[in-house]
Amino acid sequence: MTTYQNNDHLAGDFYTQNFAKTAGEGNLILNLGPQHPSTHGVLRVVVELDGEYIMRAEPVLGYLHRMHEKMAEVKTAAQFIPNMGRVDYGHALGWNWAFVGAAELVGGIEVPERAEYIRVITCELNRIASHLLWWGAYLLDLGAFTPIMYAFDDREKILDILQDPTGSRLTYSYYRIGGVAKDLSADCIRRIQEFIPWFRSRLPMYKDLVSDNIILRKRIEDIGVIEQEVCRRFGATGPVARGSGIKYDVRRAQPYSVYPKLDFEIPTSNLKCARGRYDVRMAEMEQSLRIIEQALEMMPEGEVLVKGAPKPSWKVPKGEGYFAVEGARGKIGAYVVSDGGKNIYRTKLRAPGYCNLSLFAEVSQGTILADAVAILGSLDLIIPEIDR
Amino acid sequence: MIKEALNTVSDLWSLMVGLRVTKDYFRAPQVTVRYPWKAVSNIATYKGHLELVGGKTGKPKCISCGMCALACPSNCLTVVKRKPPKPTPEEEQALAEAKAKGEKPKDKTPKDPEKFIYDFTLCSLCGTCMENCPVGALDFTGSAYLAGYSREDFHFDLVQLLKNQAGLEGMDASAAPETGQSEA
Amino acid sequence: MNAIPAELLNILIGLVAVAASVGLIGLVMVWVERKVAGHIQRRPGPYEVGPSGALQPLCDALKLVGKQLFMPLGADPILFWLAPVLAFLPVLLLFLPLPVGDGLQALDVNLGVLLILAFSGLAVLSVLLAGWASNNKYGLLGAARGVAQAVAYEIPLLLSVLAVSFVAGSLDLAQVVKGQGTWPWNWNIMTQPLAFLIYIVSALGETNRAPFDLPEAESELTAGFHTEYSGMGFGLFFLAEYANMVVVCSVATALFLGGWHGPVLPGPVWFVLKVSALMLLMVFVRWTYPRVRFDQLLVINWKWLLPLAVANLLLTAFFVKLAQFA
Amino acid sequence: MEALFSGLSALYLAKCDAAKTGQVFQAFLPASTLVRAAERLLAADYYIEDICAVDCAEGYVVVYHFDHFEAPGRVTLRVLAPHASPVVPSIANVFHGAEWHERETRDFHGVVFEGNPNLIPLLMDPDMADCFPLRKEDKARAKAKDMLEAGEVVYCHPSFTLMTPDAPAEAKESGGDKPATA
Repeated sequence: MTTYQNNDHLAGDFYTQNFAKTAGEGNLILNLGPQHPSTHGVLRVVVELDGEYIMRAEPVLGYLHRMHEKMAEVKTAAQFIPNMGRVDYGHALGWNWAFVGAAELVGGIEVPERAEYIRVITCELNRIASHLLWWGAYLLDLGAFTPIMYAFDDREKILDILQDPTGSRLTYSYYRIGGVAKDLSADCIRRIQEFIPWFRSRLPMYKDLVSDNIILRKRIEDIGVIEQEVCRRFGATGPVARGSGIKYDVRRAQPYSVYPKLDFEIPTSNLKCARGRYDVRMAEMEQSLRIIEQALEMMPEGEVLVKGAPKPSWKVPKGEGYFAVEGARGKIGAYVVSDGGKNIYRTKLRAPGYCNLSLFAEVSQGTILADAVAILGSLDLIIPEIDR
Repeated sequence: MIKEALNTVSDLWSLMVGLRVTKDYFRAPQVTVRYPWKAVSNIATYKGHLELVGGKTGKPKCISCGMCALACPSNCLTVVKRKPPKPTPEEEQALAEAKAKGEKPKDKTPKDPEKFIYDFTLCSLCGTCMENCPVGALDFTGSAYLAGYSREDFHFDLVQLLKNQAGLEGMDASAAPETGQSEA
Repeated sequence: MNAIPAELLNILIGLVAVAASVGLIGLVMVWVERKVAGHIQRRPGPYEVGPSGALQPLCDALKLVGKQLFMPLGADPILFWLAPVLAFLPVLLLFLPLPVGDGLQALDVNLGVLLILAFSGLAVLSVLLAGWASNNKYGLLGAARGVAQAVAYEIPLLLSVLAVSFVAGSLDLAQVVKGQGTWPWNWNIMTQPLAFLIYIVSALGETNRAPFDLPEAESELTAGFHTEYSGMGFGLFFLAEYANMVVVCSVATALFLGGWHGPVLPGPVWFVLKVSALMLLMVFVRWTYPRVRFDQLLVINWKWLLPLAVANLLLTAFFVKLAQFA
Repeated sequence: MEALFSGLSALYLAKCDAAKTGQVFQAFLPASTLVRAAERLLAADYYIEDICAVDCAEGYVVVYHFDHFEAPGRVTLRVLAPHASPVVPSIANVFHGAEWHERETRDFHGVVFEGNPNLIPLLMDPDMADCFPLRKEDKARAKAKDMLEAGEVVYCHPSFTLMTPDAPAEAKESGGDKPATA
């Protein structure tokens, strides 16, 4: 007892102390992370606990901060593309697309149609892979160990497919300003065609094993209710906003590429809780399959990289541009300001997870610790993307 | 009341359904690859570290233009050009004659690089160098199982690597880094 | 004069045999758990050391023994090291009254069930001590959960066992088994299905097995009450968990599944088979379901299991009395 | 859209081509009316996308991006913070998500957001809180009008010359610093 009380000199760093200043009498200050099984990397959340109830929570970021925006200032536009794969390992191609799209917007570069379709196909495959990663990891958070293995089994197939054109398995740098790096091979297309029905047949198993399970339903229903107004104030997008009943998808709202030609639905849920976000993501995987199916049919022959595509020494012309794509976690934005110099003057990367996480402090208030973990997981966090 | 009871039953039944799924998969064949004993089959499309492509003579196709080094986002390539060979007396004479005539002497320097230093620790395998090579002299190896004991193990001289490969045709690619390193 | 030394000898031999077998059972169970988990998840599980990786747990145990025993700053040294010992020692005693076969029992005591329930109650103390003494906030939360859970789940466990005792008219496990027959329809599970269900669910809660593994809930509390334990300190908790599993499954076998009764094969074989089947069920449950939330755990107990168990007990008592009059 | 900014003494309003810049409307505001503009945007159901700063020759142009869930179209607010004392009022009490974006901008550029409830380092190490990685050196700074899209001007305050292409050099400096100090 006495030893327990004499540990004031150990009472944490700047953030803990800053947080503890306003803590209530007799409440427990607990650091969830930076090393914690359910923070998916190096997120840290300082929480004030009364028993198991969370009085206050404050996420502390920056443990994986790599200053990509500074790196963008010392590289030419084309040289910066490999960085984008490293921003978000879950949906690397979405980030590829956002930055490449912004450069194309400012540079006024047209992309060949085949390249657009390839982008759609690979991006949607990547989205499924990202959702599977989330699904497995989320259930791991909720204490089910087996689903992640099944999810990775499926995800492995997607990675095998994407390995063909991109050459890598996680941190893709595949899109180029004015197209993509490599055409899809016939073998790759055949494998995608085989994958679609196979994955459709797996989805009922996911439902049986997990989605319908009473324990899971009780764990995620009515947990972390996010009102639409909260989404607005915090700028939450993607499945988080759609799980709150906001029918907002960048692919439809600010259409880019060939998405207007494709027929797909935007799944939403009015439950507003973790269950809503869960349902939206599960439904999105099916929609992605539909998109891929159509895109494969409609894909024309032709070039995949525009003639006279920018070289690495290409200077982005003067001007600014904001290009947003729908990533697996929400709206990925790249804001590019160029003064026409060798390197881009200023690149701002809008990470959807960053905005989604910022509402955690508000939503987690008054919940119990286990729910906080369930909420954290339902926001689908990829820490490298949040810290950039 | 009855509806509630039915719901409870169906809730409990969902637990049984879950057990059925795991039971089915318990009996299903395994999907993992026992790695050290078996290798994965999809390595063909994988991008490993860079290598120089040999021409017909076995010499690298590379013309030492340095476009790759310029394009590289992470500055991991250094191309060391060859020095012009010391001219023989006859050549020197011819050179003087040509100069007298006002002709520009023909550069006899071999174009292939003397050294092609490649720092794999910095490389992010983006492929920008390959795309900007005017003669297609660079390619990715399929080497996924590269391992080393120190950072220096990943500093390659690609010219040396190519020579070794030509000499050791058919040997495992993973043996290459060590030989490359000893020369670098 | 003669009877007392024989009894003592019996207990001594039993204790030695139990201590040896608990270690062995622990190792085997670790292997089974990992192997089953592997196959459920479509991977082989351990396979390098020994045939099908059977020696892997032994290697892990050796590793655990060889590791440095680490104690965090500010921990209470006595309580900290007392906790794993306290977790493990009572488990040894729990094995004594288990009737593996007809007459094959280390301690033939007419209050066997009571003995088991009493000593298994000590486990909660070790959880509390481990969490409190390790000066770790996760440990503290885990301990708080552990105590609330263990205290709660002991009650329906006890009530469901009592219902069977009413039917059998004895608290002696061997007597309860003798009251049952060879075939499944002669077992107590036929007369007491509800008690069996309640027993299995509360046994999962009592042994901190998934989906009720809240005191050590990995994704919330890192490792809960044993966060700070390394080496054999952790090893003892681990071993105690598996030993506890064996005990609750054995008790379930003796009370509900006819114990050593069974056709053709000798009694002990049947007993081991039935215990293994129950353990396999527990392993499957762990690798299938998500974890319940803490408040839900208590709701399940206080709002469902306890009323059901009480109702079951009252009904049983009523019918037993009725049978006596009839 | 213009009505949204009426009475806010906006310095510069312009329509933009979404296909070229990704924005539909931009407004250069004096720092004093920024919070009111944010309140109006929230009332009009806009959501906050991000906040960032661009280090221009005239000062830090703090850029706020807003978008709409039902009627998509990006609205950009800009505020100039002079290099000498980069202070901008915080909108974190209107759009709560802005807290993090503002903290990030402070980390990167050293722009202080007055009124932010928790202006402590977010992404950068608190031990090096006075090191601002995205601040540029004087000679590396470019002029705002050279980079930022002028768009189709709806309104331009006479004294506002930041975005006007052909202003003489002296007028630019004074005009640039004016709104932030106002």
